[in-house]
Amino acid sequence: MNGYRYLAGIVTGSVSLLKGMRVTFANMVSRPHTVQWPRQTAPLPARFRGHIRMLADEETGFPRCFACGSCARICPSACITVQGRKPGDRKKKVAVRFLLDFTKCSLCGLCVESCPARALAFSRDYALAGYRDTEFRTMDLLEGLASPFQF
Amino acid sequence: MSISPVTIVCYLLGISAVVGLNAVILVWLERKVAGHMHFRYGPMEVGPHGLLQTLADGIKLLGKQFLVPDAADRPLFLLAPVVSLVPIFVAMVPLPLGETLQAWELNIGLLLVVALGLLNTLGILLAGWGSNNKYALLGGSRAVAQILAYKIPLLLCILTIIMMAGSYSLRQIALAQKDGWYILYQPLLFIIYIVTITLETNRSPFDFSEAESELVAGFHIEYSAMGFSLFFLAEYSYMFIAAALASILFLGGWQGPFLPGPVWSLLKLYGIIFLLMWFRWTFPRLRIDQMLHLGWKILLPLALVNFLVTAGVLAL
Amino acid sequence: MFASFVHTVYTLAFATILLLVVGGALLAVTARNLIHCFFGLVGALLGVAGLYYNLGSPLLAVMQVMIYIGAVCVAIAFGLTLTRKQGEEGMRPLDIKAAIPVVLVVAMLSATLKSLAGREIVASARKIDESRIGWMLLGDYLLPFELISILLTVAVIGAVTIALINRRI
Amino acid sequence: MEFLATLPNSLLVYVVVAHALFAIGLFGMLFRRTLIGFLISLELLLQGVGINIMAFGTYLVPDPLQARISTLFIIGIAAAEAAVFLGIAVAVFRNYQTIAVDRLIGLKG
Repeated sequence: MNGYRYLAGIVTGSVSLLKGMRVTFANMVSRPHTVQWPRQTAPLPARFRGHIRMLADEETGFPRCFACGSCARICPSACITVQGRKPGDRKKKVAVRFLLDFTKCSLCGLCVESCPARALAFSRDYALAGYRDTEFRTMDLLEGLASPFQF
Repeated sequence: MSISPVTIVCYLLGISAVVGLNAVILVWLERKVAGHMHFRYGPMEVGPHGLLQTLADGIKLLGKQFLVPDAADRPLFLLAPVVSLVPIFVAMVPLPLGETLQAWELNIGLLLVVALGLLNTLGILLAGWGSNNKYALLGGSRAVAQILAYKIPLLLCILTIIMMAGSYSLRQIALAQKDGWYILYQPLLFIIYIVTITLETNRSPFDFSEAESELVAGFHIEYSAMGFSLFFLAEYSYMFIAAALASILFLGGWQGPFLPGPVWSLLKLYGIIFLLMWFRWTFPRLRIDQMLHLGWKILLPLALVNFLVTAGVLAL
Repeated sequence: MFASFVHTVYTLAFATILLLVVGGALLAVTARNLIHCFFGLVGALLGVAGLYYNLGSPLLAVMQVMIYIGAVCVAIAFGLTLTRKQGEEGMRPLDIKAAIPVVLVVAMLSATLKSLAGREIVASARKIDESRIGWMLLGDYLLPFELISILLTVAVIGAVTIALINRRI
Repeated sequence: MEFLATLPNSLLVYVVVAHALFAIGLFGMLFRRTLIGFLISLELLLQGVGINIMAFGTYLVPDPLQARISTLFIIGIAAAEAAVFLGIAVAVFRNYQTIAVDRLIGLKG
């Protein structure tokens, strides 16, 4: 009886090993799931959250932000700094500085939701790289946008 | 002393080329097989499909610094990679890879290869003790416990084949399989042999002396740069020798239809190496007591029974 | 030209083997650390295999490597790992007993050389057909051969039994 | 150099080396402290015997195969002896927690 168990153990063990080998062989001949970045890129999910970015007004091209500061107030990590100024000919303030400390940001999205002007959105920028941390400690979100203040 | 100097130099160069090229190809193949079994590609960047990746890595390793730990036993530490590499060059000598492709036809070639295969453990032991590191020492001790468990079944396998072929010469053994490969007569023995060479070459699921997840890197934990690459070279060369032996003992060596001999040799050999890689990326590592159980209580009785039955059949 | 070069290499190789044997043996006996002793022994055994080969017996050389280095040395290494303890290595202080092996061996050597002086050397080291060894083992030497196998079996069983005495686990 | 060239094929060299090994082995048996040290010395001693037999058998006897068989037997017996010796060493270590010969004084009156 013991001998039978011994032999049966060997046989069932071998069979289970063969099953495992079949699985890995099937894996090997099937298509790899990897995407060869940067030559290929995987499609980003529709609601991907990169760092926040400033939206521009369609008409003027100026930033939509009027520096109310609600984003800076609601931010749990206190990583947003906003300064605004009133241009002479308009009633609303316009942001002149909008700095994001991305080293602290946890991408919670409260700023995006709280913005009354709907000026903030998530970017789709995922391949961030830099040489030093200061590049991400003070990210200037107004960069590249037109400004009403010409210096 | 009648061998001409040109022949000696040619064979030395040839064996060195086989050792080096084989390691380059096997490292690449291993990474490719591993990758594809994980739904990955493996190396793709250097050369077509990453073929030159190993060369790039080798050059990188050459440029690195070879560190000897302060507490290490310096002579043993330095000797270990050499001890594990040198026997390979001797063990390659009697291996026939083709009808005429053989450095030296030796009538005890099989014994020589098996005896030198044992020196591998000695290199591991030296490295383990020389490093003065507890993980390395554990790796070395495990290698010793391991060799005791697998050597007897391995020798029994070889003995059975010797009995069937009636010769210790690798060439004669291959030639004896002209009409039928021994794997057809001895399928069980082939399985036992494959398991024991997996044990002998220290490969997963039996890589106890290396065991990344338990011993970090086991016996070669303290080795950097060239020392590390020599161990790598030795490991893959031992795989080559073990697989070559398997192809000669069970698959008729270089014999096969249509293709020339060396091609058949390499096909069979790399087929067996692929099998070993397949094992490595499929099976989890055993516990050491499970390995001892496998060696002493399963492989040994099976090999013994097989040996006795074969002897009985041959005597009839 | 080439022949003399080969001969020089051969002679140097032989001298290296002799050095390996004697140096390894000295290391094996005098080293403080048992591990060094062990590797000295391995070196000496490898050298002895070389000597056997040089005496025209590749079979014995290979058997020497296989049995001594593959089995005996591995067993010793196993024993070392099982019984390792610091501070018990090295040698005892030398005393008058050190003269015993010297005197004994000098006496033996002189006796041997004296008796050798009269004899003529009938043959030199040469390659001979060793395949007859197998037939001899199963013919004239069958009894010692079988006795050895019985001895080995008994020794292995005995070793296991002794090692299991008072096992605590 | 002339002397060196004749080395590999002279009986004398083998005899001297064999005796040297025997002496070294005996010396080790007398002065090593531990059982494993004993075993190592014992192996060296047996090697001396083996070389001697092989050398005499090769140079002085018409049929050298007998010497080879004797040496094979020595190798086999050495393997058996090593197994027993290690068994004893392990058992001793288990009971005394040491393999130093000086402390194995359980049989002392």
